[in-house]
Amino acid sequence: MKREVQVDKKSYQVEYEKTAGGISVAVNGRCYQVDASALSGGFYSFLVNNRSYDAFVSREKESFAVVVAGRTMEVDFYDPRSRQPAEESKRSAGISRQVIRAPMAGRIVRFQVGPGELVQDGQGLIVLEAMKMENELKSQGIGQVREILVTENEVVVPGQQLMVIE
Amino acid sequence: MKREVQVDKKSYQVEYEKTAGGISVAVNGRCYQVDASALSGGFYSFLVNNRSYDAFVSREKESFAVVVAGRTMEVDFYDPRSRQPAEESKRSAGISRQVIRAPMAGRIVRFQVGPGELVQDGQGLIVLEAMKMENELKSQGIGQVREILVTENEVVVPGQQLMVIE
Amino acid sequence: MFTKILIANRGEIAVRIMRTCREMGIATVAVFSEADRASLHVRYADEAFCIGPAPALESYLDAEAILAAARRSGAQAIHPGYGFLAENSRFAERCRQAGLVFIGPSPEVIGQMGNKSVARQTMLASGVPVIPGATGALEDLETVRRVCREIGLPVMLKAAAGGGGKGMRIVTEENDLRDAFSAVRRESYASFADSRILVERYFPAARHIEVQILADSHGNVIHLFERECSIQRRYQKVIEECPSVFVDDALREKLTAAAVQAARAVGYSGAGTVEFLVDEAKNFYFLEMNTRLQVEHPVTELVTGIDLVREQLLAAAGERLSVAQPEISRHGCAMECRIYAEDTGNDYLPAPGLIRKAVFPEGPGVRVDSGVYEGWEVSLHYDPLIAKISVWARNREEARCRMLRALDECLVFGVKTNLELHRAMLTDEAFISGSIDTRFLDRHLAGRQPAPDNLADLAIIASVCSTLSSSPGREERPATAETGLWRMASKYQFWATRF
Amino acid sequence: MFTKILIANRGEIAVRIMRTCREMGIATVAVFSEADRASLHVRYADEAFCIGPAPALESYLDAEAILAAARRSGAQAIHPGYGFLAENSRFAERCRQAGLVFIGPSPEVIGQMGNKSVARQTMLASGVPVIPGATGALEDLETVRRVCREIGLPVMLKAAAGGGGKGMRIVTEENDLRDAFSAVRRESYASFADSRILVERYFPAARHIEVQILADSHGNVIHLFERECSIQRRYQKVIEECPSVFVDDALREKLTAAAVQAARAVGYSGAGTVEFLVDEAKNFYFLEMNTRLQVEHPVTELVTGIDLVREQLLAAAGERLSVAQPEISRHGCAMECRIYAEDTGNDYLPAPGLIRKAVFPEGPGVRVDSGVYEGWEVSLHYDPLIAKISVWARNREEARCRMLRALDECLVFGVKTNLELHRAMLTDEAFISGSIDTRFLDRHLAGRQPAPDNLADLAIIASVCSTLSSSPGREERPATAETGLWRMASKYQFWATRF
Repeated sequence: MKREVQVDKKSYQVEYEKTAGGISVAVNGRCYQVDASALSGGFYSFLVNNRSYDAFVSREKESFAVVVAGRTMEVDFYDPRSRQPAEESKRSAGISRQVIRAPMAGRIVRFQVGPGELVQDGQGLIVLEAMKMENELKSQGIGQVREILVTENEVVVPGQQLMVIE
Repeated sequence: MKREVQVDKKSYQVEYEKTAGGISVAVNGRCYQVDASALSGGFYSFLVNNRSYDAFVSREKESFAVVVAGRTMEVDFYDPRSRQPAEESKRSAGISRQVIRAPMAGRIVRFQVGPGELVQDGQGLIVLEAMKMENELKSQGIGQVREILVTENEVVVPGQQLMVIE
Repeated sequence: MFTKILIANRGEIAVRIMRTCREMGIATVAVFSEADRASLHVRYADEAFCIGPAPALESYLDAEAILAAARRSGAQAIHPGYGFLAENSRFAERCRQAGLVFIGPSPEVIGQMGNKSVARQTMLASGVPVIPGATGALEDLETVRRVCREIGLPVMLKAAAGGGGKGMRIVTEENDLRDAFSAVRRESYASFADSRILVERYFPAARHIEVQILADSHGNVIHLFERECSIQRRYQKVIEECPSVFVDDALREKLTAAAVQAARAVGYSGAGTVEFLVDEAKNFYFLEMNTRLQVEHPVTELVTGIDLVREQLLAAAGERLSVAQPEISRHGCAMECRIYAEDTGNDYLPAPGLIRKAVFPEGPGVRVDSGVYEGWEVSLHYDPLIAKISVWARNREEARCRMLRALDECLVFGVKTNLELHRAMLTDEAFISGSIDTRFLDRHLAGRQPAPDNLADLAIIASVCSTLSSSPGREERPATAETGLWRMASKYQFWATRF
Repeated sequence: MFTKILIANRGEIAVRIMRTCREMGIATVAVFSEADRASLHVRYADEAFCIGPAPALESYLDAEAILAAARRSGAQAIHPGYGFLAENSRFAERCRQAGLVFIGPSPEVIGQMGNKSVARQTMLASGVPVIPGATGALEDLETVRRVCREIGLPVMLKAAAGGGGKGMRIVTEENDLRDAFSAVRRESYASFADSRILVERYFPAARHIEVQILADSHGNVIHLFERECSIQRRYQKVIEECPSVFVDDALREKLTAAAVQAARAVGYSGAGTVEFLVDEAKNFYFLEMNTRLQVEHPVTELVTGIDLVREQLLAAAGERLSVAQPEISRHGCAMECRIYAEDTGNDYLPAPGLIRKAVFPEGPGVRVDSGVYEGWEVSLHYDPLIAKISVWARNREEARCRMLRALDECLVFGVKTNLELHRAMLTDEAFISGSIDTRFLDRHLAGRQPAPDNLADLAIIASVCSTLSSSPGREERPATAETGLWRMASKYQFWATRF
């Protein structure tokens, strides 16, 4: 099976098949003969050329979160014929639209920019209070404030859209 | 809901219903108002009159294995209208038939009694080798060896019937 | 000794206190907010009482609700843990009025030490050096501005009633003073219902070193050596160790003597910590006294063998400490890493969420104090501390290597954690050589690097295996339901092999 | 120091050895049988090689397969752990021939000490008291019978090449001699491929006390005090502690001196244990010397702070021990409980099976060495040790209470364990007072009592809750899929409360 796979947004060409001894996997031409053992609770034990690795895998459809050697990585499988990962296509089209989302639940203390204002990369946008601390949400690029979707003192949930910058 | 329940083979009359604050349970007339919280992985947290208990429950149909306060108990629910637990009915009928089963996998080293032989309570019947140790399986009562279901040197699986005594 | 006590706290510290109680045969009463019904401290306790809704002000900071639970349960004493009401003199006073023992120093001492400006004056009076700054708590911007000009920038603004890193701001330029002043007042009020402010000289490259003390009501005051707590983020400690590589015997002698003197001066009782800033020239300045158990107390327990909670209980019950100063020796080296649910790549923002997998280390020299379990949700309402991993070894380098080994055995999935950051810190040259100060984290650690190809390859291999071994949408299968898509674990063919 | 070693063992001891290797920067190579592909030691290792099918004779006892794995991996040394090939002088010799370092004493010393009759003679020659019995290994029943008449019943028959409690029988009546003789020969041959037998006087009420020693190739021989291991079942230890309540300073002096003398006499190198029987009058008799790491070594590590595996590696690499006798002190008290998968109600028969749930203790003074994980199957092929729970405290009573607390935090489900028995032992009056001997388990503990009503009621409540909260046939649900049949954990209504 041939797939294009992204690990933490970086693309890899992957080919794999089941074999008598386990699984054969090639990543960007690097070949691995894997003796894989599925343990319980999402854990896997791999032997690759007798090197032992332990992995924890959490799967949601074609997306995987994998913990190996203490590092958590996001792995995205997709079929190049059927779809493009959304973010990638936008990036390649040069569109830079930022949606500022709440990283955690909390209360909006105040805005540091207003509608229409130009913002710099790293500039503070919103102060969010959570866990008794004030936290500044910053711009990840240059743009203009298009929309403010919440109000001061509003209580927000994690992931809620707060502001759009284009 | 009214049920007859057995805990480690001892019978209890149980009545329970869901209430606004949790569950109401009566066991042999002892009433408990339970604030129950189902955690993940089979764990439960109970508050009974503010006393806190942690339990682990493993369920198979109407049978439960429950660990509370470090003690594992077998709990059997049954509907008195539909069926009697098999063992109970036999016990009450006075029938004493023993089926000696392998407590673990291993190899039959030798028999200490032969077919037709009378055996005493606690008498050694079979020597089973497992984990490099010889283990003597003993009779749990008086009887006569009716049947020997395995042979010397045979490798047996846990739970396998080895001998019948009546 | 008490036969039943209430623990007015939650999470790992509540469980840790209950562990000692259980070992001493003391029944434990937990209190919990509605958000904490399923929390570990409720499960661990002998009894548990709900004291209100999730916000701390309406539960863990609600003195009357806690006292009512204590009365209902018949508890004789209240252990406040750290945070919440631990350094609230009014609560200690209310316990006394209600006929309950507050496990800590007297309300008067808490008031004296808990209020930073009074503490400053007390220290000055007993000859302990203090940080240059305003002599009292300030309430208006103009006075703050004047003080800043006197002592010179940079300065630290902090809540007079504060502690635990909350309500603190560094000001390096006068233009930023107004905003910082407002923020500290707001945070201070939200956390402590007190908006007064202290202004002190800020030492950018100082070390944070503290001394653990214990005192009873029979006049015994002893110290249990120092803890080095310089590694901080957002003014909260993340790694602590004992002994400090920076403290030589001469400095240790001075620091511990100053701490004991400070405790004696106020008639201290129970466990307490005297915090010092130590500059590069080994000058030290009193920072504050925490009149409670510290988060990082395991470090001291590991090097001295003293159970600090046991000593707190003895002192609170009017008994004598179980040890005297000459019996206490420092044995080896201990280190603690605090594992937080936080986003280290985004200014250490707390990262609440469901803990879907949690594996903690075992083996020689490792101690784990966790307050979570698999399937439990880290709430946004409280401190996002998941667990404290502590190690003991004969010397610092062995402890460091042991901690790395222990961190390697850790796995927390479902929330972002600072585990990777801890690994990076412990392998940093400056950390290895002991050249750490309070800005270590800012200075020494670059952002998260992209996964190297060999790790990415393993992640891909793992995903491929997951694809082949399970149907989409399911991530965890009970062990018994595994099917043999390829060679499966523990499903070897017993009968195919010769016995 | 080595850069890579192979661990010729499995389970908890293999993982424990790898932990120290990881802390020392030494790469680890696991070997595993086909039954152990998914075992923890394979997961923990840096590399792993399959060495054969499940039966130990064809894998963990197959010296050539292990040496082949060592060659393929490039390991420079082999750590044998305990059991299997740990006391096999031929294997140590084969390692030497293959140019690999065997982490243990020389083949000659193993041969001398591992063979009980030679060990007896060696001890006699150096003036260490030995148990009355035959002077050499016996092979025929008639000689055994004659010796029995000489020394008087009861006697102990044991495998000359044995260890670890395997191949041992007590004979109290001459009629039983023939059966016991045959059984010991069979077990001995199966375990050690050697059917020779030792006959010794059996002391029914003796204590089993052993001394840990360490030696290097530079002539340093030191002891690390004693361990009391009197609590045994089927001749296998279940609880060990240090110090022994029975050993006073005078006896300790004699025991440790005898152990060091024994080690010096044979030119010992590495870690070893000299086992003694001590009778009620404090007479002591050499029992055997184990030329390897013991299961119960954590007890010694906890009271001395010495990592025994690290010292083994130093000695094997030709370096000096990292400590000298005067630097070693005994600090507090340690205790270990071995958690076995066994049926305590049925003569401690091993109880293999799938571990469906495993929760181990945490917190102050607790060390866990486990070799299992949830979803792993305890195999019938090997020792059914699940985990070792060890505690440290300042004195025995605090250690005992801490151990009880730790056991309370333990949960193992899926296989029968001796957890309940451990609780019963630790609360037994004779244990509390320290009046223990090798027959403690037989004398003091009645069978399992039926569940008291209050516990039965809780079990019923739990079952009712399970009935109400889930559909039949499912026992574990992922935390995210919980539904609100009644008040659910961590699903409180955040938005309904004031922030």
